[in-house]
Amino acid sequence: MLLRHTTTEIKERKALTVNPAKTCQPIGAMYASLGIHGCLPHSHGSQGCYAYHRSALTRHYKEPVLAATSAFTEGASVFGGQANLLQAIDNMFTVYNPDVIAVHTTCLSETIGDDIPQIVNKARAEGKVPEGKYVIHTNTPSYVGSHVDGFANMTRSMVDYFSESTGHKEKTINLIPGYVEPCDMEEIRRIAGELGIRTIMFPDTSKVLNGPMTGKYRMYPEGGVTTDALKKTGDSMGTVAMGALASGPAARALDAKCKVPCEIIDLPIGLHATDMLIDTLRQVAGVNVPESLTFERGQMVDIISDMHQYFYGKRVGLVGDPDQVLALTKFLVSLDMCPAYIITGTPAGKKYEKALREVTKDVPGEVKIKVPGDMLLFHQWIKQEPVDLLIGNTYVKYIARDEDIPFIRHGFPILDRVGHSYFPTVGYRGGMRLLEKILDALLDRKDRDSTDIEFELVM
Amino acid sequence: MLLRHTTTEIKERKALTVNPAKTCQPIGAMYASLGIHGCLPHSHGSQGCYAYHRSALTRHYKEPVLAATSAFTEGASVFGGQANLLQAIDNMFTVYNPDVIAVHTTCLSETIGDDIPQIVNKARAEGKVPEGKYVIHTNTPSYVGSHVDGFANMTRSMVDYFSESTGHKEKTINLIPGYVEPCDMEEIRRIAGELGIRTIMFPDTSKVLNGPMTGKYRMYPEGGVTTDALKKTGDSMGTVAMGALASGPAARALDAKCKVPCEIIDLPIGLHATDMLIDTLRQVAGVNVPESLTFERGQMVDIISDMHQYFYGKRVGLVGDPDQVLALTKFLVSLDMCPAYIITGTPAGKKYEKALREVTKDVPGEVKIKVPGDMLLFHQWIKQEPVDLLIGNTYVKYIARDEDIPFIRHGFPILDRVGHSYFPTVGYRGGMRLLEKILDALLDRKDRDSTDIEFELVM
Amino acid sequence: MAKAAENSEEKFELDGMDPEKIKEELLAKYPTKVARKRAKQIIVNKVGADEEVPVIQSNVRTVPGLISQRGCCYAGCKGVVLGPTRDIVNITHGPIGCGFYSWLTRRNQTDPDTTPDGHNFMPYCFSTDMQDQQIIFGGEKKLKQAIQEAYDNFHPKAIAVFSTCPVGLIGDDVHTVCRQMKEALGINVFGFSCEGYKGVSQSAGHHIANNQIFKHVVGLDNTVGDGEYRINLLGEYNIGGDAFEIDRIFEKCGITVVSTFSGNSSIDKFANSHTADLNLIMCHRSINYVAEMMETKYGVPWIKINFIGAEATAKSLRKIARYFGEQKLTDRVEAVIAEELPAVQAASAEVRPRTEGKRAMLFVGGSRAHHYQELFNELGMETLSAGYEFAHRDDYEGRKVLPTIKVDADSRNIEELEIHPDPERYNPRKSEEDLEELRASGMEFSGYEGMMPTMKNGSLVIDDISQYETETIIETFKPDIFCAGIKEKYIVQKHGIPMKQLHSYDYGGPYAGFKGAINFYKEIDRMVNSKVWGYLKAPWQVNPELAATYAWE
Amino acid sequence: MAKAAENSEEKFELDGMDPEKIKEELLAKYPTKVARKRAKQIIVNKVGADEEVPVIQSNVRTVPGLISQRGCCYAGCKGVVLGPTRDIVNITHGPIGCGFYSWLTRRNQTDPDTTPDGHNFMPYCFSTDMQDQQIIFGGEKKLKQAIQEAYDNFHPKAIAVFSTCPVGLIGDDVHTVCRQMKEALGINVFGFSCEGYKGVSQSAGHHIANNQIFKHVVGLDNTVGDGEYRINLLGEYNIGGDAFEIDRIFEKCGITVVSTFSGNSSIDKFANSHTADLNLIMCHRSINYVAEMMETKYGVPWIKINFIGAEATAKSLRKIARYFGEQKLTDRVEAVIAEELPAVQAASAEVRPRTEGKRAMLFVGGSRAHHYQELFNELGMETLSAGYEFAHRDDYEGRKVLPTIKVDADSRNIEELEIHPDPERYNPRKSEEDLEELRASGMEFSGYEGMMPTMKNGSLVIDDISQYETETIIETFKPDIFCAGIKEKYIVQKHGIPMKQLHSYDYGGPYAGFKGAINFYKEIDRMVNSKVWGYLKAPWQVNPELAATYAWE
Repeated sequence: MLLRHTTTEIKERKALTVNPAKTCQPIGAMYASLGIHGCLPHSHGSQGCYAYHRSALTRHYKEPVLAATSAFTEGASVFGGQANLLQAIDNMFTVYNPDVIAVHTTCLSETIGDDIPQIVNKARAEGKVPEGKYVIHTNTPSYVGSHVDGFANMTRSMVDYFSESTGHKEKTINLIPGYVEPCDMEEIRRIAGELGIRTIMFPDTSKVLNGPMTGKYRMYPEGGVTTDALKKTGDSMGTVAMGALASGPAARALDAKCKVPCEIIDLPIGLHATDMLIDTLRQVAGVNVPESLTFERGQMVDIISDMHQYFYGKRVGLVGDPDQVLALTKFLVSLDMCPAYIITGTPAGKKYEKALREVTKDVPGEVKIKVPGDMLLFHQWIKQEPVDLLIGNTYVKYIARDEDIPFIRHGFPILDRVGHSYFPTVGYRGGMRLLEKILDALLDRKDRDSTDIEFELVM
Repeated sequence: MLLRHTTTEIKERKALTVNPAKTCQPIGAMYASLGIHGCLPHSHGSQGCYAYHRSALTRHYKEPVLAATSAFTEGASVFGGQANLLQAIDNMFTVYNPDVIAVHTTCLSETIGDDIPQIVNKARAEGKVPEGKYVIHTNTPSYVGSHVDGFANMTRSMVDYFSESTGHKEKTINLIPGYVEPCDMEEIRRIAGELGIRTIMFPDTSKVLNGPMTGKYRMYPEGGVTTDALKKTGDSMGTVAMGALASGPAARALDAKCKVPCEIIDLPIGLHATDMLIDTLRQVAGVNVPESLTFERGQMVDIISDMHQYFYGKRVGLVGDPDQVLALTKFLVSLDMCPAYIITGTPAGKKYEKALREVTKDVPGEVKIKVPGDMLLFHQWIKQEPVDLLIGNTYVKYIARDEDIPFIRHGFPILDRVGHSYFPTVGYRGGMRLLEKILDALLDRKDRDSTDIEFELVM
Repeated sequence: MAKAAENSEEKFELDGMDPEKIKEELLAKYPTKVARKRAKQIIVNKVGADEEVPVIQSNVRTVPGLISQRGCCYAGCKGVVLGPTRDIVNITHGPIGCGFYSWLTRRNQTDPDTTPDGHNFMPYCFSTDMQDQQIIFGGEKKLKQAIQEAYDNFHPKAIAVFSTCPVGLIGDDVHTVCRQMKEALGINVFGFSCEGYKGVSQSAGHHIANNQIFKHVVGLDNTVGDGEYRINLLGEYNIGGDAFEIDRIFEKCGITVVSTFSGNSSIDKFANSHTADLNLIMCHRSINYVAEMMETKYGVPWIKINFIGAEATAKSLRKIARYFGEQKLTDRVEAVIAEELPAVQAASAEVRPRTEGKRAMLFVGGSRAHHYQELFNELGMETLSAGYEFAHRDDYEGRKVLPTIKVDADSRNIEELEIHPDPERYNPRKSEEDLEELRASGMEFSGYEGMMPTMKNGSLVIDDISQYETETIIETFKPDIFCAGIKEKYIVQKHGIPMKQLHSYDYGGPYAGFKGAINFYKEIDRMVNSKVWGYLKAPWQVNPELAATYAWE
Repeated sequence: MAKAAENSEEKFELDGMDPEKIKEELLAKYPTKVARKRAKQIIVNKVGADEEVPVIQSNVRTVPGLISQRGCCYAGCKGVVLGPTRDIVNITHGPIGCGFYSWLTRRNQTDPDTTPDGHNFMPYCFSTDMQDQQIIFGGEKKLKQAIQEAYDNFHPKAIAVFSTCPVGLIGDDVHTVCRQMKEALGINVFGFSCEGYKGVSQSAGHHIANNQIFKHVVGLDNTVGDGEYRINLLGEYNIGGDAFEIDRIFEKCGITVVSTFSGNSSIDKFANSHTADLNLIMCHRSINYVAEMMETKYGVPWIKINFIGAEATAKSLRKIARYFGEQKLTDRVEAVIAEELPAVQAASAEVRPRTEGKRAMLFVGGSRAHHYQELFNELGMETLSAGYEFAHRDDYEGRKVLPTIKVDADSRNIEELEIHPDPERYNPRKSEEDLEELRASGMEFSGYEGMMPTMKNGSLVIDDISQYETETIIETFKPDIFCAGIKEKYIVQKHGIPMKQLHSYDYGGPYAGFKGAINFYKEIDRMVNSKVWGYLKAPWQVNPELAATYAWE
């Protein structure tokens, strides 16, 4: 047993988090920053933070993840990080020549109370910010929220720093894809493209964190939303924001700042959430849905109907980020599966928890939900009554192995497989991939557990 | 043990095939026929044949597979099937109104020696073939070759019956995709589309055998090559035929009949075979390769380089259809994997076998190849010395379970999983899918077989 | 279960429609000759006095080009009847396809560890993989060699050879080859002339299989085994473990199964089957020949039973107890029924509010289209239309019509064994008086009422239904569930209607016996109430008007 | 391994280039201040008389914005040193991130079943998940409660608390909390003031970890265990099972490992470690403090050994045997070496034709950048450039420079324990005469030659290499392999150059000892000869002209 000290008995814990289902804000901000073309994320704190964030993102994407740090030492911690940040800005522009430096704070600089805009202004005054270059920032205190909030905050800062309203509306829709994989962003753009809609997506990590091997390294890969595009978001007709937690703040900020109305919908994971994305886009943009998308939809429904017997009634344990967990829960319920244990580590709030309970209200049997919860509790629930399938990040494989339960990797981080950054799980195609993954997991287990007598050729 | 009577000791067999790695010609012809829009395949033989073929194709695709039969009884077997076929043609056009009836023969009608063109002429003369409708045929004696030959023969008959040369060349390239999945055909077309090439693909089962669930049944789905397009193949600039066994005969027939030059290349499975497809298309059409395809290529190379350590030196047992087996073998070798046992049931000939030996000549250790061979022999080789991975159709899972070897489903038939008809394995994207599948299989096993001490978080 | 006869002049209604009119519509598109033929196979049911029903033409040739569900003689012989016997090496003599397609594609479960030698060749496909040389020069030599190789590699106790279409045409004498190899190897080797073109459907293959098993196997072992109430279960193929569930119930009741034809079977049990005291027939169509011949030669009576449906199971058990006529057995059977039924009733009560009033259609096989109506009845579901794929008139109308069935050319080609009482082993199990008494008490021997007398008036009974007819009745009635086979599965479902396979059970089951009934209830509840059928339309199809919220200026 | 000193005026070549010029290029782009600083950290190696090497500035602050490989103090303390100890519940006191990122991300293998209680908390991540309330009102209460909950849920024998950045700023007194909880719970509870901003790299964390382990654990158990040649192995973290391989060799040699700091370790073994007779140091940087303190307090001498490389392993074993000075041990060690080496040599002979002459670069850690040059040497590969991530001058230049190292402000903040000989337990393991004799025979105690004296003249030695410098030397030299950590992995590989992680071993290993050497040879052969590096260009990039075979008219 790997997690040999996890007991079936649950003792209430108020102070100790064990096996967290979240991490801290800055990494989310770093990930979002990488979705701006030519951007160098910067961690204003101790160098441990950026080292950890770069490592974690690198392990997940198996791609270069560049970022810089203010490299606080004790002195900076006492006297503030202004000198470090000024020096860092100078060095970054001189040595690495980014278009944008995106600064996020850490628990350290937040506790100190460094005023980033003031420091950046000083840097600009001192000529450390070259003409046409940008330094943006967001506040990401590690002791508030989770990596999802960090992503949301940096995404909102893109609006705060760039979005402009010229008064002339463009036939463009802003897409805020949420804290999803690069390929998911690509797929969302493709779907909008099929609808014939011109879009600006931000952030956009596609081609950045799933890039090619060519023998030539590009510090600033092809992908990412450009600053020009970000500016134009203020002139778009509307914004479709996916995932209330990760994308909501930016969408609302854009509405407030530039009067761009927004629709905040679920992440388009699963049939109905994808329906919602497409129907929203269609209505917002006033376009017709092309046959190509309806066809993909039909393929997905076809798989569901063909394989329904294998989904039906299967109990699932689900842990991940709140936007994903909500969309996945709805998806599983739509398959007549039974999400039994649902945890997100992010303190997503009462309203969020209520939404989860609403979605699962007709699921047979008790549905246990904890927001925020940790993976120890999740594991203890499983020990009390097992499930048929686990969905979560790589850490869940320790539970899956101990309890011998089929397991699908989804979410962040996935450290031990490839595919998640190349093959989307959003949209109908992504939904078909998820269906395949669920079926593979369940049917592989059925094959394994069948006696010789029961072993099936056809399924 | 499921295959409890399979011995490690190998006794030579000359007359008895056990656990075949092929099936008979007519099913291949039926599959190819379904790649013509509005076509109703027709099996000229006993009704058992079409029942079996429809069942097998249905189980593999989980989609409707419509076809008709001459329903021979003893009388027809003695006196010939002319009356049956005449009646069938009349009934089919009257009741099911296809654009095309594609007749293939069976061992029964071949042994009798029914002359299909003569019977069809009679039907036409008797007014049983409505204006603008077609009856085409191919000869598919079940006791010659395999289902692959049946596919090749029906594909060649499309040329024989339809291709016309008007003398005016069109800027069009014919694509003969080979005996691959509907989604593979779609992907090959997409690749050609990215290159900006106008193409005619035949046969084309995409949208036919991976169609949507809409609540409305269409006997003749949207997909398939139209008879108009088939006619125009004779005016194309060239033909790129994928898979020498399945597509070669049609390509050569088209060259002979309409002087359309052809390139016969491997199925585009794997990096280099996809390179070859694209480079061939580029050269044949005189176009530039767009960045989008080079980018996908780079992503695939990236996965290979990132995960090379897990591929390196792994011994693979591979069984399938000859065009697939050859392309897969090359692909595995390119990953520094070691195809150790290679079998196809199709009697693909000495030249084919030589090609396999050439591809594997630098593979470390002995490489056992049998063309044609059966799965009993394949299993016996494995019993003598196991491999790290098995690739083959669903029947291989009996071996995989008995010998406890990781297994990837590829080829025909796949009866117990979904995905093969929706997610291509051709092209770079397909290659990435294969890489993911191989890695999942190998890494799942590594996770399973690791001791608690060795169990890895990151891979 | 027979419905009371009603006024014969009455016009019947079916789901609010006129079934006669629908029949007309079904035929309207056909060429005249075809329409004329199909008209005799599409019957509006009408149950008269004495359960008299209209004549339905069946076991006749499939119309070429019409697309039916049927398979061939080989499929019925090798696939259905002999397929489930685990310890025979079944060699298909012919091109590779026939062997390939019948390789593990029927879900006959088998438990080799209940046979002393543990033989199980069912996961294997053996074929002579006939090539053109054999077509030209004959295949006997290769067949002989293949039998030898099968023996050398696998050392089975028996080898069977199945002929495919070309074998008959090229004139290979498989029976002589088998006889020679039987002598050479010293094991049982026998052949089947089950070429695909024989007869008009799988049914011919069943008959041929029955004949050869009876000729070459039954009676080889006269050992009378232990057990008090010794029966054979005939026509039960252990799809999805049905026979296991029935065995479980029999064991609980103290009834001893000598042999099952042919689910979970072993050739040794066939050899010994004539020592049983009663034959029970599940699938009348596929196996009644064996029962008939066993009765004639050995004196074993047969009765029709049915273990599909909880009520039917209880009824069948009581029938068996009645046959043996011992209070001990009767008591035990009643105890078992009392013990098993509550769980079944609880399960049906749970799902019935969701299944009640739903409408089914069944087109499958030679018995399931009838038997499964029992289960649907238990769910409160009505069967609007049903038909067999390969049955004969007796399966529809009841065995009472047997004397009136004309043997046509296609059937005449199938050998009819001439059986006489065995001079030594014929042994009537009951005295004529006992039988008379049993008959008087309502026990029917060698009888089968058929499907039609149990169906409602106005139901559409369709023999050898075509693809066109299938689609038309689906479009017309929009049934809540449709039952057939794999070929029909996705066609039906594309209409947005759940489709239950009753050959393979969609890889579920068992559905026989008490536990099987519970499984079936749950499965049908899942299917007819699945959310997925509500997903067929996208929101923009339901509500297609453009509402450009932020419409372009 | 030291290279002979060469004419000091000589201009060195590096891979056919002038290393001084390359150094200039590396600095050219930097702002003046940065260039001035980095110039002291980028050194062209030159080994003089007495293995004298140039001064290299190290253990100094990272330049903000320059992008280095370094992590923080917490990482060095919690992640590196204490991470591998299985039976302590390690609670991170701070926001969730620090605990999350250090959760199972180092590959320290551990075998809990070798500890009587089987405790293993390494797969768990424990955190106080500090929230803004704690930042505002202080986190001591929550920490106390968390320790209590850890005890209630897991009943460990020890709990350790690791402070993250905000803890120091808000003034939580973790040591007092720990003391209180130690009393309350009756188990060992101790804390580390290893806030991320302390020091200039992980190195500060190592020091803090060493101090606290020495203060709170070492010496708690005076039981002298069995075994003849009792040693501690220090600075071996059992990445990929290295320590298991070393243990295997020790066991074969009859050498008893009292404790490993801290691969596969248990707190009980630390408590007892002062009873060993010799300390062996693998990673000098991370652990020399413990060795120093143990020598001062308990009289245990230490020697530097290295089990990376087959030759180094043999040499280290002989050194240990020499220390104990018994023929029996010497014979056994020689026998083991004789037994193990042939397989290693065979493996190197097999791959060497494919690795000979290839060029490597190593930028990692505080010892591996040195040790792994041994293995590359054994493959016939040259190390063009190397450097440490967080080492000090002694690790580069050798401990002989220790007296000349100025303690700067960042280091002065790290507590330096004042250690005195234990009044009761101080026990010099060798007499002064014995030591003298050993020294005379060439045995060096408390010594480490450093990396630079073992490298070729002209090699580039780069401390705390930046991303920019990394890219530049890669572009300049196109090495055949580059070794560093996960953050550098894919950057390097995008250049088309294979990159070997020497922190995590890319999830391979072990690479220590004899079997480890074989693993490494094979791995490097695989990497530098992988076909994939030939796939970087598409055919149309190699040969881009358009050749329209069937060109449009």
